Amino acid sequence: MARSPEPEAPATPTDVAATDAPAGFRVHLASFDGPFDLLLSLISKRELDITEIALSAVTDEFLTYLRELDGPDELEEASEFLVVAVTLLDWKIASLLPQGELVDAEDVALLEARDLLFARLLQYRAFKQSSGWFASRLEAEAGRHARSVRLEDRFRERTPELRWTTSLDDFAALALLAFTPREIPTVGLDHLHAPLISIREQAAHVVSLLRRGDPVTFRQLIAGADQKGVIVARFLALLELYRHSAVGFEQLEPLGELTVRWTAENWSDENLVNLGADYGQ
Amino acid sequence: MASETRTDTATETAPQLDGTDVESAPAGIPQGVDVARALEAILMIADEPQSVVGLAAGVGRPVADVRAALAALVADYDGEAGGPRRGFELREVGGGWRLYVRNEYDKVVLDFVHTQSPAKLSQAALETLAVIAYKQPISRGAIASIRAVNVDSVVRTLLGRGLITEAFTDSETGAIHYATTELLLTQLGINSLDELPPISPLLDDGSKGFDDV
Amino acid sequence: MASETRTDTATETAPQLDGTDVESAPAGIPQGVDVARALEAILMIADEPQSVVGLAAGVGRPVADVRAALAALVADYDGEAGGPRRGFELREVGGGWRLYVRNEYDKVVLDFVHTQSPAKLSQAALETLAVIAYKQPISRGAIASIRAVNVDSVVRTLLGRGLITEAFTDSETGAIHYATTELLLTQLGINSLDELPPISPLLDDGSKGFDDV
Repeated sequence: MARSPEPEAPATPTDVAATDAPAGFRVHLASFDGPFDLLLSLISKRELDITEIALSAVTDEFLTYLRELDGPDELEEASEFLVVAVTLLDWKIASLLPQGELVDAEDVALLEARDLLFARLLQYRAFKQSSGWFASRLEAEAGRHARSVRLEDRFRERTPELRWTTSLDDFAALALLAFTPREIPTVGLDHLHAPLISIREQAAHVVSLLRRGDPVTFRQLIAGADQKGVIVARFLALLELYRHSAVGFEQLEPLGELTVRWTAENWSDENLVNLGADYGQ
Repeated sequence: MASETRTDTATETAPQLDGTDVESAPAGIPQGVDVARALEAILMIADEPQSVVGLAAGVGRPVADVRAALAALVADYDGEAGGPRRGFELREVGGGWRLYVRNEYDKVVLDFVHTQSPAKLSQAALETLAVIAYKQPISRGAIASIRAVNVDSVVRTLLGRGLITEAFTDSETGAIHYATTELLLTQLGINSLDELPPISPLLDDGSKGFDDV
Repeated sequence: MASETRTDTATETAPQLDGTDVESAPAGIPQGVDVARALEAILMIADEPQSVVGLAAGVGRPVADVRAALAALVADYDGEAGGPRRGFELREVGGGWRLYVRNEYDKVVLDFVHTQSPAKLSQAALETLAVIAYKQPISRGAIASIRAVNVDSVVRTLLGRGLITEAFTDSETGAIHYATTELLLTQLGINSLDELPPISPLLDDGSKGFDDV
């Protein structure tokens, strides 16, 4: 498989600057041996299949590497690794999902999701690489010297007289204004998850079906659900009801049909009120 | 890119004085005085990059004349006008013109300057700065979704350094959008955002999906 | 990119004549480099008049050479060396050499300075002044972190207006700390800083975090 010949080998032709410190984190895996950055670039060029990389092995190696580091470097590398690892993980999940023929919209959505993650990885890399350009330019320019000298007295003395119009109280008010901590307002992310599906509402639906007494299969419970979110919410609702000892499960074989039975002895609909609170609903 | 607008408007709003108006223009230099000489006098006392428009207003001459005179001064100081290659040079940086010690003499002048260079930016700050530079104006939420981490403190650092500024606040979401400043251009030694190196072409494909996020 | 070209040329003509000499004489300029060019680089950024001895130490050349080079520069800028009579001149003032605006361009420069410094302080300048008044002595970095913007040019304005002054320079960080002047007290109509209206509650809370900055 793609063994890295030289750690210093340029990662991709799109490298803006040589940001890869030769002393950085290296990965040693069966299918790959080289710097972490190169691993990313190979994956992004699709020369290395993400499914062949054991993320847990990479993580273990990284933790070992971190133990030998000290101070701010460690924090920086650790947070960077987290960013990349999360992306890789997302991407890997998408890669592992079945890829049959593109028959239904759901499969297409999954493939799109995978491309989106792929794009995110590339985007992250692109900005990381360009930050190297910023660093080198900032450093180069910091060594330059612009003329910045005190205005000659003959000019300073003839600048227009300052017209001072601020009263003592106004001055204090200005100080108060300046010292007031500037809250950087936070942006709620709730709107990103619209439309919201309430676990509580879905639980009510599930309860109403189960309380009739007959066992119901999970397939029946989600019949008619037209959104993935609804299915997820009903599944979570079941888990919540199980926590309240309101339902029991029966599954004869792994991945087989899941049958749900109503087992609550004294259930009141008031129990529904707090249901799903852990999920922010 | 955003900077283009700046340059263009600058040219348009330039004072268009013709010779007869010089009397009424208090800032004008007398006829017969070389624009280049007046410009180098002004540049001698300026402590920030001076825009062509500001300089044109200062000497009371059309922008085109000032632009030509500046180009002549650059060549002059570079030793292309018969004189020596000076120990200083005229550079267009951060949207304006300013006198600098010529690169190869930076070491010589080191003992004579007392400016402390600001602390280096962290890798996180550099990456955030890169995101803002290429995607401005951009909200913190959008930066965070690209960087996949919380960027609040980094944004505060960049604001305090004057490298970015609040461009506008979205009236609907209340999200502040950030843009880079002229100071950043100056500190990068470039004159407009167009001079940023092209970012990976792959990004263009990838970024489409993120604008809506 | 424009800047790259500059760097390249710089490297080419860089004084790399004698590698060993560069190492051994950190302050000196290498053999073969024109003393006058190195001197004009230094003079370009020097705020105070520079003594001949100081300049000689800076370029690592005998005082006599430096004196001759200075005389040549004076003539050069005066237009006696074939070039134009510059908008600036090199003058010996109070035992030192400094670049000044040439007298005949005083009016142009003065007009320019007038447009640059309006009679009234801007809101940003007033707020920065208020911060300094209540938290003095305070470094520029600390002001910037309170105001969350870069305050360099505003501080320069306040210095130029004589409303603040450099109180001391931190020996460890090299950061200049600023304090207000008697002029500010006069403008505010008070006799001492004690008469500033208290804004303590907020200040106490807010200030804690800033001391470490």
